[in-house]
Amino acid sequence: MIAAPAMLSSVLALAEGPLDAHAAPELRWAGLALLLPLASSVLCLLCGWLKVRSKLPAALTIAALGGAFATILRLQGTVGETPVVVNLFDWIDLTWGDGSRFHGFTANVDLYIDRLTVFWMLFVTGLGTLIALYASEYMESDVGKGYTRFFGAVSIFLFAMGCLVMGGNLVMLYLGWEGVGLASYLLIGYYFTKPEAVAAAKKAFIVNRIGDLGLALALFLIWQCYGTVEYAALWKAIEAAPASSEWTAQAIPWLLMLGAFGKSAQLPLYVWLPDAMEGPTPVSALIHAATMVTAGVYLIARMFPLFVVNPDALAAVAWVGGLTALLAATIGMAQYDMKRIWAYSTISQLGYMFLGLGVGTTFGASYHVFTHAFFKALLFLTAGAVMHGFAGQLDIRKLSGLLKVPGFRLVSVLAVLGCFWLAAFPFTAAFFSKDEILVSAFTAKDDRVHLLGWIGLLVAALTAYYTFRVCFRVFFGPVKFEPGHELHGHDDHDHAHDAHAHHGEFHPHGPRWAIRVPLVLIAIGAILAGWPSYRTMLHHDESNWVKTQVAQSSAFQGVAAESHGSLDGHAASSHASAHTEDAHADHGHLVLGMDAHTAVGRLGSLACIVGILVSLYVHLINRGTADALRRTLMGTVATRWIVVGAERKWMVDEFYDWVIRLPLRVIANILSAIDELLLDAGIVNGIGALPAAVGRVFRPLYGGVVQGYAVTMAGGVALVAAWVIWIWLRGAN
Amino acid sequence: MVDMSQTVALLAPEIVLFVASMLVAVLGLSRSTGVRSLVPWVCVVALIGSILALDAVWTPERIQGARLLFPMLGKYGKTIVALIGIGLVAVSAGSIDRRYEEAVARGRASFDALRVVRGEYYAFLLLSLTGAMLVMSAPDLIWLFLGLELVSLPTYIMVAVARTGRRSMEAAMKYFFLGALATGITLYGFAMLYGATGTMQLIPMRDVLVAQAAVGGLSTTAIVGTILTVLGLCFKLAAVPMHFYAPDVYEGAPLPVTAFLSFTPKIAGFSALITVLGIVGWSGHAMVDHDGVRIAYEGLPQPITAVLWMVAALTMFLGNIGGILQTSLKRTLAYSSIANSGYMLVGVIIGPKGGIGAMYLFMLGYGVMTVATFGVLAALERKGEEVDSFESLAGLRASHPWLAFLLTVSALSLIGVPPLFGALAKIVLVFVAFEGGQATLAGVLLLNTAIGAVYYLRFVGAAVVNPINAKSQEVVTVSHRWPKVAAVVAGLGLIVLPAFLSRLVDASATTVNGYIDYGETVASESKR
Amino acid sequence: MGDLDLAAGSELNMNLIWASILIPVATAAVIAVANARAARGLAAVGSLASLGALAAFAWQFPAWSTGGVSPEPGGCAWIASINATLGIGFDSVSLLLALLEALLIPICVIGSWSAITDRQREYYGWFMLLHASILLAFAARDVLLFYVGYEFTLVPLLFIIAIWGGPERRQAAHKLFLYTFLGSLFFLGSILFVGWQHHASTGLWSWDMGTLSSFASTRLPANTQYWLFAALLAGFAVKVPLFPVHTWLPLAHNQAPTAGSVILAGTLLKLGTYGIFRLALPMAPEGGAALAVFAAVLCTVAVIYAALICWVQTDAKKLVAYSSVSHLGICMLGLFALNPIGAQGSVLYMINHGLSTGALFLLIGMAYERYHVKDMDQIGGLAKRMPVWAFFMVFFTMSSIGLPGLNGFVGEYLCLFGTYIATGDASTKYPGLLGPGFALVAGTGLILGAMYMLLLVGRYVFGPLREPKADSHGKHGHDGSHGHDAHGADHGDHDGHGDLTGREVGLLVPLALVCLFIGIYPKPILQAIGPVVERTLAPYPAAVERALMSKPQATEAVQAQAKEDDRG
Amino acid sequence: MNPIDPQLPPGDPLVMLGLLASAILFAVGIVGFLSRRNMITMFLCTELMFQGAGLAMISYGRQHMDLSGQVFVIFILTVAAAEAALALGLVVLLYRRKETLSAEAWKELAES
Repeated sequence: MIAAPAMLSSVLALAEGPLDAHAAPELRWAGLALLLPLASSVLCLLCGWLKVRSKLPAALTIAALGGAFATILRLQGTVGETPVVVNLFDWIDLTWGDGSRFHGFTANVDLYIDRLTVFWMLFVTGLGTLIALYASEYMESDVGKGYTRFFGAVSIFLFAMGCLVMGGNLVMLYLGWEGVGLASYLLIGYYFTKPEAVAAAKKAFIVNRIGDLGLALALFLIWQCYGTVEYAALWKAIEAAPASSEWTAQAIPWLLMLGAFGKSAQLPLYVWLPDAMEGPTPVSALIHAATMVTAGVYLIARMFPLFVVNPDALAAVAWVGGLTALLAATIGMAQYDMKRIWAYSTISQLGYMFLGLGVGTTFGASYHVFTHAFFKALLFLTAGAVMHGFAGQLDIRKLSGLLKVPGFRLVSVLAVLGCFWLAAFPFTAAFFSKDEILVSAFTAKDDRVHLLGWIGLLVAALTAYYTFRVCFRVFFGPVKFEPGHELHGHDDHDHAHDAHAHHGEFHPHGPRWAIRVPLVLIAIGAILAGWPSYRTMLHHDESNWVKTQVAQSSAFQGVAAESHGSLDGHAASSHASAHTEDAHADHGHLVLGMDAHTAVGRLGSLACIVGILVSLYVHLINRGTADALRRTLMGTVATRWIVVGAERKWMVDEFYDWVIRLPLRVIANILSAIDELLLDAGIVNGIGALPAAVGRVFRPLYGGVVQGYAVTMAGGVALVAAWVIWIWLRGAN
Repeated sequence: MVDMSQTVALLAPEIVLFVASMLVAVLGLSRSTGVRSLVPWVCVVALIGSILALDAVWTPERIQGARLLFPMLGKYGKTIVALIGIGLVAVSAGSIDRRYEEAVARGRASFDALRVVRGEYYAFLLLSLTGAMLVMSAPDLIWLFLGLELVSLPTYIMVAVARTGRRSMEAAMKYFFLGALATGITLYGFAMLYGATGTMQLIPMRDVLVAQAAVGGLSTTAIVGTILTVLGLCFKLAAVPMHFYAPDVYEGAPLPVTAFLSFTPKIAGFSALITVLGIVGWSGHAMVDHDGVRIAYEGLPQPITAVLWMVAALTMFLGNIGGILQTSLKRTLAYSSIANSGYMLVGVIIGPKGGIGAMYLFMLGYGVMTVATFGVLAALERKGEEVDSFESLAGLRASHPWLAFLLTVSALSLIGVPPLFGALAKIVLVFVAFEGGQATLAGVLLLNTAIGAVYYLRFVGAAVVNPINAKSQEVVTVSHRWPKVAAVVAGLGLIVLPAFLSRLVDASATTVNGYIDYGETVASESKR
Repeated sequence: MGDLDLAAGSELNMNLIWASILIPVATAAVIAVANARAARGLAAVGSLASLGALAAFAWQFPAWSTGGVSPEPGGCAWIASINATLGIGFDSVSLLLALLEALLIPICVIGSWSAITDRQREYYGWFMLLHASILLAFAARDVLLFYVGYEFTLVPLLFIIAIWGGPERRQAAHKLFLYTFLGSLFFLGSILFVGWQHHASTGLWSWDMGTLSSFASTRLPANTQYWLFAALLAGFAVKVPLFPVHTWLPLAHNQAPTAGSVILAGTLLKLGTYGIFRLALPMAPEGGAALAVFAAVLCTVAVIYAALICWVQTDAKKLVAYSSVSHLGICMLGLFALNPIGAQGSVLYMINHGLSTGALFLLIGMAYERYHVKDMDQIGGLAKRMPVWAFFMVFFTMSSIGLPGLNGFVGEYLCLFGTYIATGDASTKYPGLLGPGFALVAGTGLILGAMYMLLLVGRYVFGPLREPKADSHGKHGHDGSHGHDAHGADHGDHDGHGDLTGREVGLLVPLALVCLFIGIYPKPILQAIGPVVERTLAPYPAAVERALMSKPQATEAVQAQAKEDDRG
Repeated sequence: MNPIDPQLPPGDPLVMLGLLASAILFAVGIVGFLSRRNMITMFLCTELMFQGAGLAMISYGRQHMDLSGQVFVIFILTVAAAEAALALGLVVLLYRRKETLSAEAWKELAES
C-alpha cells in the first residue's frame, strides 16, 4: 500500500503533467465529431419519415463517420501533450448559497480532449466508417423495410460513443454510456419480429442498466468527496486530497468497476453479450466487438488516478479480468455457433484488457484494445460474409473447406489471418499487446496478481486452441456445406436470381466489393496495429506510439514506470531496462530464471503454438477425435460435468434466472395480489363500507312502530338527564 | 310595563301572514277554478308583503321597546323564513289536489267544497311560517311556547291532508304522537326554568340566572330544565335522540310537505334553542369545584355544553351513516336533513362569538339547497306518482338536461364542493369552530362531510351518469311550471350566492348583535 | 408591449392570468349551447386561446424566470369579513406547471376528437371546466382560492371518467371522488387551522400563502407544526399518490378515457406534489424536518413496490398507471431530501412526468382506438402495423425511464443526487435526513423501471404481431347501455388499423420536441426554479439541524394518516 | 332573598306536594304513552304530561309568588284542546281506514 502514493508523488513532481487541462475555445470544431453522427441520425429519421427506398441512409452514415474520422485525424495533429477542454454549451449547472465548491453542481456539454481520447476515437470512428460501408451491402435486402432504422441507430451509437469518449465530465460520460445502451438495444432488437431478438435486446439494456446504476452512484460519491464531476477540476481535487480514508472515497473505484463490468461484459454481468449476437453481424462487429465493449476499459483508464489510490480495487479488477478470460475461454471451446464463439472470445480478450488495467499497465490494456478491435472486427465480418453467403448458416459442424469454395477465397484467407492474430501468434500485433499485459502481470509490485500471469498464459493456449478449432473446421478440410434454414431477407433474393431450376442444389454466392473492401482494409489495419511494436523492436529507439498516447493522458500512472522517466527516452529494450525510481533492477522478478520480457515472449509463443498444433490434430487431421474425446468424457460421471458445463455455458444464465429473476417475479406477483386484494379491496373498500356496516347496526331502531320510537326517545332523554345529574351536578356544587 | 303598541307594531309581518292565511282558506273553497288557482299567488304576495312590512316596521326604537333577548335576530331570521317560504310555496304549487282539480277541469267530477284541500293546505303553510316568525321575536316563555306550537300543529295536519294515502296517514299519526311527546318534555323544561327563575320574561330570567351563576353556579332545576327543553326542541331539529320520526314521516308525507318539514320546524327549533341557551347565558358562568374555588369560564355551563356536544356529534354520525343504506329519495333526504342539523348544532355550541352567525348562514344555504332539490323532484312524476327511487331518476340527463344539471348542482353543494354555496357555508362553520376552540368537533364535521358525500353522489350518479332504464323511461315533468321555476332560481342561487358571500356573512353575523350577556361584563369583556 | 410601466404592467398581468382562467369557462358556457358538431372545434379554440393568454403572460412578464412573483399579492376581496381575496399570481414553479397544463389540454381535446363520439358537448364542456379549475389552483396565491381550484377538479374528472370511461367506470369514478375528497378535507382543516392561528395571534385576517407560511413557520410551536405537516401531508398524499393511499389511481386510469388519463397523469397528480411544495414545506418546517424521513420511506417503498407490480401487469394502461406511482415516488423523494438539488430535480421531474406519461397514455389510447384491446396477452408487436406509432412509443418510453439526452434523465438524476447528498454533514449548507441508503434503494428503481417499461415495449410494440382475433367492431369495449345518441355505433377505428393519422402525429410532435428541449437544454428552467426553491427551503437547514439533534424521540410511532384532525 | 325575585322560604309543603304530584303525573303520562297500544289512550297520556307540566308551573308560581305560571297554564289548556281536536280527527281518519285503534297496525313505513 505504501508504495503507491510514493510512486504517485514522485511522478507529480514533473513539470506540467498530463493532468492540467487548459480551455481551448478555438477547438470548437472538434464538436463535429459528435455533431456529424447526430446529424446523420436525424437525416436517417427523415429518410424513414419520407419512406426512402434507396441506400441513401447508408451513404449519409458513411459520409458522417468519415467526416468524424477526419476531424479526429485533424485533432491528432493539433492536440499536444496537455489536455484541452472545449465548452460547446451549458447543460446542467445549478448553484446555491455562495456558489463555492460544494454549493453548486455543474455538468456542461464540453469536450475533454487528450491523447487518450484521440487515440480511442481514432479506431472507433475508423472502424465505424469501414463497418458502415460493409453494412451498406450486408443489409441491402432490408432497404425498404428497416434500412433507415438500422443506419439511424448506428449513427446514434457513434454519437453516443463520441459523447462517452470525448465528454468533458462524468455526466457526459453517463449520457454516452446510456446512449450506447439505447443504440445497442435498438440494433440487437433490429429483427423485432423475432421474440429471441427482442428478449436479447431487453436483457442487454437491463444488464447495462445495472452497471449504469453503479456508475451513477459513483458519480454522486465523486461529487460528495471532491465537489466536482468535471475531469479537469477532478484531477486537481484528487491531487489536493489524494487518499481520504472515508468509506465514500474508498467505494468510488468499486462502483466504477461495477459500471465498467456491466458495459464491457465482465464476470458478473457478461450474460448479455452472447445473446447480443441476435443482432445483425455488422452490429456485432462494430458494437459488441470493437467499440462499445471497450467503454469499460476506457472508463477505468480515464479514471485511473482514482484507481491508483486504491490498490485493492486494482487487484480486484485484475482478478475479475483474469477469471472472466478463463471462464469465457472454456465456454468458447465447447460452442458450435461461430458468432457465439467469437462473442465468448471477445469476453475473454476483454478479460485480458482488465487484467492489464488491474496489474497497472494502462498502456498494455489500451494497446490490446487497439489490436483486438481490428482483428476481432475482421473475424466477425468474415463470419458475417459467410452467414450472408450461406443463408444464415453458422454452425461450424456444417461448414468445411471454405478456402476452396469459389468466391470465398479472399474472405477465408482474411479469416485465417484474423485467427492467427486472435491466437496471438508470435510477432503478430496481438502477441505484442498480450505480451505487455503478461509482463506487467509478472512484474507487478502487488504480488497478489502474479498468479494471474500464469492464468493468462493458460488462457492464451486455450484461445489459440478454440480459434484454430473454428479455423480448421470451417476453412480447411474437405469442401462440404449445408445452407442455413434462416430465410433471411437476402436469402429470398438468392432464389430470385438463381439461374438453374432444381432448387435442391444450393450455390453460395460470394460477397461483392462493398464487403470485400472493408475486409481488406481492416486486415491491413490489423497488420499495421502491430507497427508501433515492430518499430520499437527494429529501431530500439522509437518509444511505442501507443505508449506515448496513453502516457500523455490521465491514465499516465498506468504506463510502465521505467519508460516514463523521459517521455521520449529510448524504449525499454528487451534487456537493459533502466529503472528510474527503484534501486533494485526490474523488481528482482525473474521468471523461470529469465528476464520477464524474454520469458513471457517465449512462453507466450510456446502456448500459442501448442494450442494450434493440438487443434490442428484434433480438428483437421483426425476430426473424429474431438467427438471421441467428448464421448469418453461424457462416459464417466466424474468428468461428465466438464463437457456438460462447457456446452451449457456453466449454466450461468439459468443461475441468474433462478436466483434473481424468478424470486423477483414471485415477489412481484405477491405484491400485485397484496395491492389488489389487501390494500384496495380489503382496507380501502373496508373503510368505505364501515359507515354502512355501522348503519346496519342501528337499523332495527327504525322498526316503524310508534311505541318503539317513543321508547328510544324517552330512553335517550332519561339517559342524558341521568348522566348530567350523576356526573356533572354532583361534581359541580 | 311593556308598551303594547310597540310590540304589536313589530308583529306586522306575522299579522300580514295571518290575514293572508285566512283569505287563502276562504279562496280555496270558491267554486271557480280561476279563483282557486289564485291561492298560491296570494301566498307569495303575502310573503313578499311580510318582508316589506318587516323592513318598514323594524326601527331601532321599536326594537329597544320590545325588550327582546336577541333583538336583531328577527330581522335576518324572518327574511330567510319568508324567502325560503316563497320557495316552499312554489314547490308545493301544482301537486296539491292535482288529480281532483284535473277531474273537475275535465268535468268528470262536480266541484265539492268538502273535498277540496288546497285552501286549507296553504292556510296551514302560512300559519306555520307565522309561528316560525313568532318564535324569533318572543319576549317571554309563553310567547315562545305558543310560537313553537303554531309551527308544529299546522304541519301535523298538512302531512295528513295533502294526499289521502295510507302512507301519509301513518306518517301524520307518527308525527303527531311523537311531536306531542316532545312538546310535553319541552313544556316540563319550561316549567322548571320558570321554577328556577321565577319569571316568564326572558331578559329578567337571564338576569336571575346570571346572578345565580355569579354567586355559586346555576341551580339544579335550571340546568335540568334547560336540558329537558333542549332535548324537547331536538324533535323540531330532528336531532338525536328525537330524530327517529324523521325518516318515516319524510318518506310518508307528500313531497312538498317533506320539503316544508325539512326547513321550517328546523329554523323555528334552532331559534327557540338559541333563545333558551341565551337565557342560560353563554358566558360569565363559574363552576365551583370541590374545594370551593370559583372557576369562571366562557360558554355555556359545562353540563349543557357536554349534552349539546354529544347530541351534535351523534346527530352528524347517525344522520350520515343512516343515509348510506337508503334506496328511497325522500328517506335519504331525511337523513341528510338530520345530518345538516348536526352541522348547525356545531354553530350553536360555539355561541354568540361567530357560531350563531355561521349557523344562520348555513341555515340559509340549507334552505336554498332544500328548495332546489325538492323543486327538481316535485317537477317530476311517474305515472301520476311522485318520483321516489334512484332507479327512476336514472338517465335524467337524457330526458330533462336542465333538471339534471340543477340536481347535480344542489347535490354537489350539499357534499361541499367549493365554488358552490354549500361548501363555503361549511368552510365558514369549520373556521368558526376552530375560532371557538372546538377543533375536535370541526374534525368530526369534516369527517362526516366525507361520509355524507357517499349518498349525495348517488343523486349525481343517477341524474347524470347512469343510463336510462325501464323505470326512468316513464318519468315526465309535471304540467305545473312553478316547481321548475323554484328549482331553477334556487339552483342558480347556489352558483351565484358565493359572489355575495361577504354581504351574507355580515348579515348573518348581525343576528347576535344586541345580545347583552351580563356574564360577558363579569368576564370583563363588554360585548356591543 | 413590454414598455408599459410596472403599475400598468401588473394590471395587464392580472388580466392575462384571469383571461387564461376565464376563457375556458366561457368556452364551456358557449359549448353548452352550441350544437354537438361545433363542440370539439370550440373546445380546441378555447384551450388554445387560454394557452396563448398564458404564454403572453409569461413573455410579457420575464421576471418569472428569475424567481420573481407576479403580480403582487392582493386582489379584489371575495369574503371581505375574513379578508379572503381573489389573489392570483405566478412564480416560476407554478407558471411552469400551468404552462404544462395549458399545453396538455389542447392536445387532449384534439386527441379525443375521434375517440369521443357521443355526448360531445358535455365532454368538452367538462374538460374546459377542468382546465379552468386546474389553472385557478396553480395561479392562486390565496389559500382558500387554491382550495377552491384544487377541490373543484374532482367534479369534471368524476363525470369524464364516469360517463366516457371503460366497463367499470362508475365504481372507479366514485372511488376517485370519495378518496380524494376525504384527503382534501384534511388539507381544508389544516389551512383553516393556520388561518385561525394567524388571526388569533396577529389580530389580522390574511389568507395569502406567503404571509400564512411565514407566520406558521416562525410563530407556531414545534408540536403544532408537527401535526400541521402531518395533516397537510395526509391531505396531499392521497392526490400525489404516495404509497399506502395510491390504490385509486390504477383503477381510475384503467377506466378513464384516453384524454382523461392524460390529464389525470399529466397535471392532476401535480396538484398534490405542487401542494406539498407550495404549502406543506413552507408552512411547517419543524414538522417537515421531523416527518421527512417517514415520508421518504413511503416514497422509497412506493418506488420499489409499484415498479414490481408494474412488472407483472398484463394491461398496458394499468402498467403505465403503476409506473407513475413509482416515478412520483422518486419525485417526492427528491423533495424530501430538503436540499436545492433534490428540490429542483423534483420540480423538474413533475414537469417531465407530465410530458412523458401523458404522451404514453395518449399513445396507448390511440392503439386502443384501433383495436379496443389494451391487454398485452391478446395484442402485441404493433410496430409491424404502425411503425410511426412504434417510434413515438420507444421515444417516450426512453424519456420516462430517464435516458440521458431526454427530459426524464435530468429530473430523475437530480432527485437521486439530492437524496444521496442529504446526509447529516452541513458542508452543502443544506444538511439532510436521507442519505446514500435511500438513493441506493431508489436507484434500483431505475433498473426496475427499465425492466417493466421495456417489458411494455417488448410485448406491446416489438415482438411478433398478435392482433385480437374477435376484433368485432363497435362496443365490446363499452357495455351496450352507453347513453349514446341517435347515430349509434361509434366509428372509432375508421380505416381499420392504419398507422397514426396526421392529426395524431401533430399531437405527439410538440410533446416530443419539449421533451428533447428540456433534455438537451434544461438550463433556463433550472435557473428559473432555483430562486423559488431556495426561498421555499430557506427555513430547512435550521429545522433539520434541530431534527438531527432531537433525532431519537421525534420520528417514532407517527402515523401520518392519523384519522383525528390536528389538535386545537 | 333575591330582591328581583321574592320567594317563599324553601320547603313550603304545598309547593313540595305540587311538584311531587306534577312529577308523578308527568311520569305516568310518559309510561302510559310507551305501554299502551291504543291511540286514544296514547293521546290521553300526552294530555297527562301537559297537565303535569301545568301543575309544576302552578306550584313554582306559588313558590315565587308570581301569577305568570297560572297564565301559562291557561295557554297550555287551550293548546291541549286544539291538539285534542286534531288528535281525534286523525284517529277517526285512521280508524275508518284500518278498523283498529292500535298503533301496532301502522308500521308500513320502516327501514326497508
